[in-house]
Amino acid sequence: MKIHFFGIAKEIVGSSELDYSALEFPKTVAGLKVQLLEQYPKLQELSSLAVALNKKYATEEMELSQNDEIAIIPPVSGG
Amino acid sequence: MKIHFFGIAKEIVGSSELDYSALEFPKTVAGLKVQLLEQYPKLQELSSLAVALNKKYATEEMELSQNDEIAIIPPVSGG
Amino acid sequence: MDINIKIVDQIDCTRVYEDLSHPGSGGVCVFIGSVRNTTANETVNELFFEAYEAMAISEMEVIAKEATAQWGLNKVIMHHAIGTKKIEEPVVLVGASSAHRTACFEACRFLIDTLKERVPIWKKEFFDNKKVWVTPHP
Amino acid sequence: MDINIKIVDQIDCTRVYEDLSHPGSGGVCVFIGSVRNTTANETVNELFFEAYEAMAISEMEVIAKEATAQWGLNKVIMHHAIGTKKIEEPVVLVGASSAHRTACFEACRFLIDTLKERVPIWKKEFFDNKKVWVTPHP
Repeated sequence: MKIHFFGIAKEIVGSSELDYSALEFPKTVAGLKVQLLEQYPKLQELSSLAVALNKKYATEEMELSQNDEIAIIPPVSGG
Repeated sequence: MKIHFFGIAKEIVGSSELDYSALEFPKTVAGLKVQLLEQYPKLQELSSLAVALNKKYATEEMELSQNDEIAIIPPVSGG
Repeated sequence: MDINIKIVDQIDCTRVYEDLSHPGSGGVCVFIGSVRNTTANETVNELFFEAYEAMAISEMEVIAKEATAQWGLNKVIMHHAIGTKKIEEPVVLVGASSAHRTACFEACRFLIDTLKERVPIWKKEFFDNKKVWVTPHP
Repeated sequence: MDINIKIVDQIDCTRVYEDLSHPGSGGVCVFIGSVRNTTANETVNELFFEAYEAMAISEMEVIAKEATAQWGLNKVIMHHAIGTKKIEEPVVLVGASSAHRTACFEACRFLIDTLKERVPIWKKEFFDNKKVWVTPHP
């Protein structure tokens, strides 16, 4: 299971992609965020950290499944 | 002494330019407007009638002189 | 201050960014007014624009300077077309270039609103069976 | 409804009127965001933009549809550039085309404001002796 990282989140994590085994993978968006913030404390310094599920902003309680496209969205700064 | 007319004022007056002899020429902007509204009553139907003196909007009390560039400005509708 | 004002036979929209871009600007806002196919539910065939050209240019200069002072603009553009204009043709192009976007949006709106109020240009509308000078009534 | 959305290497500002003109439109409002030479009084050398492209496009579509519904637009355009951008280069182009001018101004402002809030695109600023991802702090 892969997670995509962008912008400063990619820099903090040190990669544009992380691979999780099915076992260690969290069940919900909230769970994923907790896990990432523990593993990469620097992510806590960001003013926001959103998760995208299949190219849409996800809410905390949404469940993750094997085939989802998952991405970590640090504060956007386009335009 | 010449007065320039534009848009619907030109249509009402029937010409883009009128020539006044120095004698019959009014002394102020207000005087000119009175004279024109009498001579061309259809001008009274316009929602506004401004006078330009040397390419600037003139106030009623301004005085007219021989060498002024005078124009009649019906309601503008550019843009 | 960099002010670009013109009365033209045809509006050229392709150069608008070239004309407004500036190293100190983070935003450019542009308004283009064009000939719409209807007015008050009647089909319009074309428009005709007439200007008191020298005064129109000097009035546009006054408006551009006012906007530059009020919003601290880097560049301003105001072009108006005269003559016959068909449906979908551009007739007026105004734009402002500024450090931040709020300034250029507000300035651009001011440019077109004030142009419509003050600049001596007149529009005649051509319908199927009549033609009328547009004269806003109170 | 006519929506034109793109992530591009280079913004082309020359076609903007072609892309937005419409027989039912009396006004077109366009905003172009560009690279400014300073930010918070520091000299900027260049910017780098990265996008989560598929999601950026789908978010822009949502925003464009929202604007179309709210302001009754005839056409909408949203283009964003990615990669390295030098001072004065355009990085984003949004525009709206509508019957009357108030609608296109309000819609255009909404397009850029909402793009900046929601669309997954990130900007890195390059200064003389550092480079930083722009991350707005609360």
